[in-house]
Amino acid sequence: MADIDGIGSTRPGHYGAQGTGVVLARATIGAAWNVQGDPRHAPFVAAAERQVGLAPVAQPNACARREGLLLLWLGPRSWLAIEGERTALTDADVARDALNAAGGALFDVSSSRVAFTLRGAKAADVLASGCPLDVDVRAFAPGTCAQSVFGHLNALIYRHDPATFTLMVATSFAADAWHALSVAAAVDGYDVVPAAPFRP
Amino acid sequence: MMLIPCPWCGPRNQVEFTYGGDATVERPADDAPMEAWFAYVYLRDNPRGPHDEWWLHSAGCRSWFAVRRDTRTHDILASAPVGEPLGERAP
Amino acid sequence: MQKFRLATGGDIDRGHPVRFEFNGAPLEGYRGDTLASALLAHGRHLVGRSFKYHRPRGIFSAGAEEPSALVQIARGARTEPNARATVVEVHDGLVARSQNCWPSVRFDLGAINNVVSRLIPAGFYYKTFMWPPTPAAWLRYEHWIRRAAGMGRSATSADPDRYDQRFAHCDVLVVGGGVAGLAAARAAAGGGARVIVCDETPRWGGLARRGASSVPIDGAPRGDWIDTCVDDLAGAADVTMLSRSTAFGYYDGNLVGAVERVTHHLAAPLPPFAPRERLWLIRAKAVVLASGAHERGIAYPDNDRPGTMLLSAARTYVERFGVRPGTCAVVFANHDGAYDDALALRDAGIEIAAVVDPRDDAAMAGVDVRRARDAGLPVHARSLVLRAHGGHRVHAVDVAAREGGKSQRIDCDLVCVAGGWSPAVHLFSQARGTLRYDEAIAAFVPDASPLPIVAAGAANGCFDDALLAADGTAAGEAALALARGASPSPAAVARPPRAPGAAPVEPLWTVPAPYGAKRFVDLQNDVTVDDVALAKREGYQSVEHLKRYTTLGMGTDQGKTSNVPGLALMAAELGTTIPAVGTTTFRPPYTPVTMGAFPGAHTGPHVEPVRRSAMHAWHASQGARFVNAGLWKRPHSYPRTGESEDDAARREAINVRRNVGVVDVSTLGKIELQGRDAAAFLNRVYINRFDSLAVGRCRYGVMLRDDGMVMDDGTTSRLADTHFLVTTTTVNAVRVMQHFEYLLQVAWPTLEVYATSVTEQWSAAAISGPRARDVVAALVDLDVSNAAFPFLAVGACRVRTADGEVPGRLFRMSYSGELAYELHVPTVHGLAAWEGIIAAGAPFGLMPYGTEAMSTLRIEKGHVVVGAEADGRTTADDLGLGKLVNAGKWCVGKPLLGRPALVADDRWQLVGLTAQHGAVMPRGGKLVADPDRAPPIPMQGHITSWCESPHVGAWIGLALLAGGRARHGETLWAVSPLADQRVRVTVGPPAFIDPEGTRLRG
Amino acid sequence: MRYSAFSLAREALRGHRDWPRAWRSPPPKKAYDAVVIGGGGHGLATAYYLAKEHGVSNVAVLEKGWIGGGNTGRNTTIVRSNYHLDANAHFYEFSLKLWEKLSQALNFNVMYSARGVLNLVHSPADIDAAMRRGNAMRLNGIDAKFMSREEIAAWIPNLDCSPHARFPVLGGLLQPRGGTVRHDAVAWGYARAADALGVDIVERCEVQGIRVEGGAIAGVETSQGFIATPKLGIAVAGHSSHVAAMAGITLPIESHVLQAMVSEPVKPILDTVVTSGAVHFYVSQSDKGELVMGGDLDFYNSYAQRGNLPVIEHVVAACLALFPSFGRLKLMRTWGGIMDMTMDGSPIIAKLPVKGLYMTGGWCYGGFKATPASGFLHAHTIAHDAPHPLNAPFTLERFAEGRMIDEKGAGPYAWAH
Ligand SMILES: Cc1cc2nc3c(=O)[nH]c(=O)nc-3n(C[C@H](O)[C@H](O)[C@H](O)COP(=O)(O)OP(=O)(O)OC[C@H]3O[C@@H](n4cnc5c(N)ncnc54)[C@H](O)[C@@H]3O)c2cc1C
Ligand SMILES: NC(=O)c1ccc[n+]([C@@H]2O[C@H](COP(=O)([O-])OP(=O)(O)OC[C@H]3O[C@@H](n4cnc5c(N)ncnc54)[C@H](O)[C@@H]3O)[C@@H](O)[C@H]2O)c1
Ligand SMILES: Cc1cc2nc3c(=O)[nH]c(=O)nc-3n(C[C@H](O)[C@H](O)[C@H](O)COP(=O)(O)O)c2cc1C
Ligand SMILES: [Zn+2]
Repeated sequence: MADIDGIGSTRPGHYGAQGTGVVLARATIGAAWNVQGDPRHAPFVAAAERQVGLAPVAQPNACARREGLLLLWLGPRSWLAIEGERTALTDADVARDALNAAGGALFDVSSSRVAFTLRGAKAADVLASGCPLDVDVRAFAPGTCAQSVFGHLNALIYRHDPATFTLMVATSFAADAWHALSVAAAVDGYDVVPAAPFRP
Repeated sequence: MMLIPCPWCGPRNQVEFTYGGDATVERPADDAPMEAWFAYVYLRDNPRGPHDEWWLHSAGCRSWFAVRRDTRTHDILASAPVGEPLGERAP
Repeated sequence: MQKFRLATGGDIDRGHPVRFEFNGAPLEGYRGDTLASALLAHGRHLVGRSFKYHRPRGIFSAGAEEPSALVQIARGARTEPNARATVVEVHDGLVARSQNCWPSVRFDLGAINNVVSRLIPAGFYYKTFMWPPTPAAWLRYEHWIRRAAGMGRSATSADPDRYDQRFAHCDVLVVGGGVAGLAAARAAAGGGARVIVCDETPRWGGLARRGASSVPIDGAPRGDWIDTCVDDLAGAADVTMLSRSTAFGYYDGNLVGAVERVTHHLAAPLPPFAPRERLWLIRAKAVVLASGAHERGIAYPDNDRPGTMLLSAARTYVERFGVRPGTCAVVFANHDGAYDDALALRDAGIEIAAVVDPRDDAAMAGVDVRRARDAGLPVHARSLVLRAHGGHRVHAVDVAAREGGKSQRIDCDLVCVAGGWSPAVHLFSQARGTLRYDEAIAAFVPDASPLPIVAAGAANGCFDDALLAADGTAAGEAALALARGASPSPAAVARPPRAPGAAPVEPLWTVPAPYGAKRFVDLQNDVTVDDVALAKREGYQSVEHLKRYTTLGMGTDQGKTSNVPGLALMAAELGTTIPAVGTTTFRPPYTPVTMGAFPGAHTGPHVEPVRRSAMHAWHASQGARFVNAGLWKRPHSYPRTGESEDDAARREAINVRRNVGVVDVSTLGKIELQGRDAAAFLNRVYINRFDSLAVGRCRYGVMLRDDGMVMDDGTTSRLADTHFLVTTTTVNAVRVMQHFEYLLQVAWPTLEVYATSVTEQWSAAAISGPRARDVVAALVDLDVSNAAFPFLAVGACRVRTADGEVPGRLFRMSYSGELAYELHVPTVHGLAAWEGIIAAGAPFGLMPYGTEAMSTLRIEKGHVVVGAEADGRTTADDLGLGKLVNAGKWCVGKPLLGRPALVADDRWQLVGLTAQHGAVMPRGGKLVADPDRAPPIPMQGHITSWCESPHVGAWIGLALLAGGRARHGETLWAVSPLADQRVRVTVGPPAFIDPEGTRLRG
Repeated sequence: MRYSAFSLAREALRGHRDWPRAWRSPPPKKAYDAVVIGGGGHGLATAYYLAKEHGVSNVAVLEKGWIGGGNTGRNTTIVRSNYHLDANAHFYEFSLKLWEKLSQALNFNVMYSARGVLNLVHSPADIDAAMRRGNAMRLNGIDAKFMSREEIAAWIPNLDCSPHARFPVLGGLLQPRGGTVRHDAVAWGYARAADALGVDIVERCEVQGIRVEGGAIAGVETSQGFIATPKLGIAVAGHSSHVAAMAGITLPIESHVLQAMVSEPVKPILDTVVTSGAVHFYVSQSDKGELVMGGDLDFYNSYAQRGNLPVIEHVVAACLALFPSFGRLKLMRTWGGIMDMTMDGSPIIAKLPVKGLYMTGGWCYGGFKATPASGFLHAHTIAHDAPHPLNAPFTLERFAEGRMIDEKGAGPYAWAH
């Protein structure tokens, strides 16, 4: 399959068909911590809340949010705290020690993922080009997250509102993910806008 | 494209999962005799019908969990987190 | 001149002529035409040649079931073989050609096969071509057989078009947009369901879309009902309508694959970013199968002459496309339903020369039969068509009474056959639905499925126009209930509703014929009634043997019009019933699907994703040659202008031993562990101990599979009391992580250990060489003197980069055998840190090196690699690492290590090899005692890794050799018959440099 | 009636009315000297060689469905002997030698097409492994040739040999004598030849139980009643575990589904068998013109004879990555077969721990090419109650002893082989 001229470029501008089905942008991540522990273990929950500023939610795929900071459910004993600008999440080693002491764990994974935001009427369609999740709002509510795949890549998806998603993939796949998003978006046309810090 | 019910994330497309094999073989104690380890590592009932097996939600919550699946039809009869019994009905 | 185009009628747009080309001739059709209808408008029936006998073939159907009219579409890279003329929509610039014929479709040399056809009945090739008795002889026969077979031609350059994919979800998926499907969709949508309805054609309404049938729906004329229904659905928020979309397969979990043809019908220039096709993966809670039915033929001699078509198809051409497929027709039909169609042809100005019906007058009781008789159609009851006349076009048929007697020749240029209908049950059957043979329509109909699928309309065996919409509605409601959780039960599947007194079809599959007359059952694969009889005679009687022996139903149409007649003929041969013979298996795809549609965008360079390290762009800018390592691209070497890759690698390796080099090791798997029991866990996973590892230190470790073989190796560092960093090999990173998770969650859930992969978090560079310390000292804020930061030390540090100071982790470990450090920084800073290393190293002669130099260095040092030395069949002891297996503790894999063959003396063990007399070590060489023996020559071992060692000044290698540890000093042959190389090699210990490790400790 | 061009011509004149049944369809007798379970290639070949080589012709082959309806009738027809490990190499080379003469031996054209099997290599490590294997083959007396990228590009013009490919073709290991054999013909040819030697082939006869008396085989319970026999051979491929369990034996085997697929037929476009380990793909073109393709397992235990879309997507993606010009061909049919995957990826052709009970099974992806040798050696083992040197390594006990024959080094994970 031949690549289409220009599609896949990260430079701001309009690409693909006429019209703008979706606006694509890279979202920069300031800090991201993987918090792990048993949510039924009160000292862990307390320590996590103290260190991260948000209490881990036990509900699968739920998120907790605070100004600029998002805590996403990753698994029954695992969460991801993420912020676009490094403000709340400061000293990972101190937080780690505190959590280890409380029977939990904390890993600095600030560089592990790259994030892309998809905004617009066709955002759900672009996602559906590679993601088997039901992205209907009735099945995937704003303010929640899900892990799945996008094409061949494992993906973590956060839905901001009905027409806005952030897709996160492993850093080393950044170029591939961007390419896949661009190709899917080209059918209905898309704009690329400059990278901006992630905001939940 | 099986729809595999992760006990945590709910029913998800099979592409999100990694297969882990027979869940009925019990891991022997460290000091169990070599024969027990041999059976655990090599021998399989390999049933034609309901089969209890491990799956990892590798593109999801990274939980291992048990699934009871009919190997003749691929119908999934039940799933359960590690340590919990597999019920008779789909979750 | 479209001589056969009717002045009015049909769903074509006479205001929009389109120009296309067929066999080089420019022709005109109208928007809305298929290639078949446009050809028929010009009176062209001869379209192609058959598979085996190269007989002239025409247009048999008007839809997806077409067996005969296969053409080659377009030219060059966009050429597509085996397109069905009956579904190809004409557009300006369409180019089509007859296929499987040479030099032309009118005069085809391959038709010689027809002349010798008696010599080549079904399965003839199993009986001959065995002489002379050599494999080469068959290859020569095969060469010609292959050329005669095949059909169209593949393109020979890359498909330039793009394909998309889309996942979709709904409560009810309706397959088929005929009356039944539309009614079902409306019922389901009306109940609040999310509905997707797809139809493979461009128009909604299915067969009912044709003409103005007298039977109204819900009191409205059919066309109006369809239009209203389509408008309602299109306007509904939760309904998606996919036209030109074929549901091709039903998969587990109620996932239906469908393929949408997005641009096939469009003339160039195509919309610039539109995909050619889109693959829909539709997860439905319930499915309504309203896919209609396929009419079937009757096998009489020469029933394949162009001008022979299904009766319903002839009507479709008249009413849907405004084309008369002939001027004078003979209709050969065995059921009442045909008479309405015959009348419709007559109304379009086609003379009906005869309606030939095998039934007794008494059985022909339907109103339409009476209407036909009243209208003066010459109906021949109890009669058969005994054969057709004509070559490139039928011009007459012989008709005779059923009981025999003299036949009558009736001139005609069109023969319309109506042998009954077979419901399109394919997806129902794929959904594990059982089929039931319905005598009344002489066809298999859906019975029951354990899955939530409901058949409706003709697919359900409901052939009565008056009942279709109701059947569809009932199916839509049943599907909605299934989607809401009702469990599938046989009762949920509506029985084919049938008006009381509807006359049954009288099955008629063939007519008597003399030997040699060809009565085709499968038009595409040239399977005849005699072939079925031959299969029976020779014992290929199971329906599956019949299929495979004769190739019945194995063509591109998958036997849609021929399977039931074929198995009925076998039943007759065996004197048994049709259900006793049964059907063959309905497999996806329902109709052939463009291969390009399956991977969508994931092909070519994107067939698998690529992982790139943070330094990738830098490597590329420095002219690195990349190699695949798992999904990663790693620099193999950095050739300078005029330098070969091998030369570059040698230079890089030498520079490490002399000065200092840096290699990107970001791709190594990295797993962090925390928790109270992390050390205990590592003790159980690795053969060696980790509880004794001090904070700030690292240690090499080996882990085994449960069967005792080496699984992976790497280093583990203790970053804090309860915090470890484990590295794995690049290729095994994912596997090791899963292994850890399995052990932690399933095997030892009581251990308090948390693991996360940090492969992506940390970019890593290994700096090695005698001057490594100078470089590192210039970079980090640690005291890196030997005393302060000895071998195997680990420490957090700050790294000076152009971005400013960034956090890092420094490790003193060595793969090359030199003084070496590994520096890890967060991946956001990976590139900056790398550039910092390059800059800091410049005064010390630092060069980047790639995997090839890295390999040379580690071979010289005798370090094993998982995948080469540890090949999945080796134990730690085989690799000389047996001493690491800690006697005092248990670990994964240990219990089975004691098996007799794993402790035998003659196991292949790791050794070092040096080629004698400056010879080149053979790649993949085998170790033998005597290369001059006649094969089989016993092999004592093989070379696992090898290189030209700048340090040793000879070609060296690592090898696995039977009992090798006891054979140091021996001379053996290393041979590569593939490369015609044989070399004398000396066996020795695996380490060629600094076996005491003074360099790396220095 | 012997098959030949002459008999074909003679029958053409007679309206092909005199061809006899290729094999009879007798009701089963009450007892046989030996019974073989499974009317696939292996079972039929076992019976044929029992009669032909060992004079044991009072034999029945019991098939629950129709002969050749198992994996014999649903495989991608590749035959080769390009193995690395000695036991495999000797065994499969023996098989290939039998293939070379099989049409004549059976008087049934099985269409052994020695068109070559080419394993592509895509990385330096691939080259090393291919060279090691090829050298082992040559030393074992098996034909093998390493082809450069340029040679391959010239030979297979549709293959993308550009250095920029995602998996660039760096070369390939060719076994010229490898190729394809017409799958159905193998079952039918063996059946006809065995039948001619007196073997009873009983279709629609499912073995439902194995009667063991005093530690020895007494016979089998079938859907057509009890059949007595002192010697019982199991050749049921994907159903090995199920049948062995009837005699109380648990095997180191799991059943998995492997899919295969064909494109629509086209004129000759690919003249050899091309495989790629890195992209998990293999393809050849049948004499009828379809591209016959396959890839990986579906990776979960299954007896369903059908798989799922992801594997099909993957196989087709791999095909198009290697052959970009095939993109507009259409996929015509897909299906699946049940693979008996052993824990080391190699077969078991051996005596089982019940007197008079034998098996040939554990074929994984690759048992079609083994058919003649498997039948030959299984028959030998049954007739002599002891293995032939060629199948002596393929025991059931090898796992307990640590003598795995793990060609891929993938370890005791059935689906990994
Ligand atoms: C998709 C696919 C592709 C493959 N490609 C290749 C390839 O390219 N090259 C290659 O060498 N190999 C290939 N194989 C493997 C190969 O097909 C098989 O290993 C081989 O055909 C096995 O032959 P068999 O006679 O042992 O088994 P089968 O042909 O499966 O015969 C076993 C028979 O036993 C019968 N049976 C089972 N249980 C009972 C019972 N209780 N009673 C009576 N009968 C019973 C079954 O009905 C069946 O007919 C492939 C397999 C598949 C599925
Ligand atoms: N006269 C007779 O005896 C007789 C017999 C059978 C049918 N019929 C006629 O057939 C019609 C039956 O109506 P219906 O609604 O059941 O069927 P239909 O044939 O009108 O509609 C079925 C639709 O499904 C589509 N389709 C089929 N398979 C598909 C797939 N896999 N994916 C996507 N689309 C697919 C077809 O393109 C078609 O448009 C009536 O008009 C009836 O008169 C008549
Ligand atoms: C080598 C090979 C070639 C095949 N070619 C065709 C073919 O040309 N047409 C076809 O319909 N099926 C073809 N098949 C598939 C069979 O129709 C059938 O799907 C397969 O034997 C499995 O049987 P089942 O689908 O009845 O379960 C082929 C199968 C094999 C093994
Ligand atoms: Zn989950």
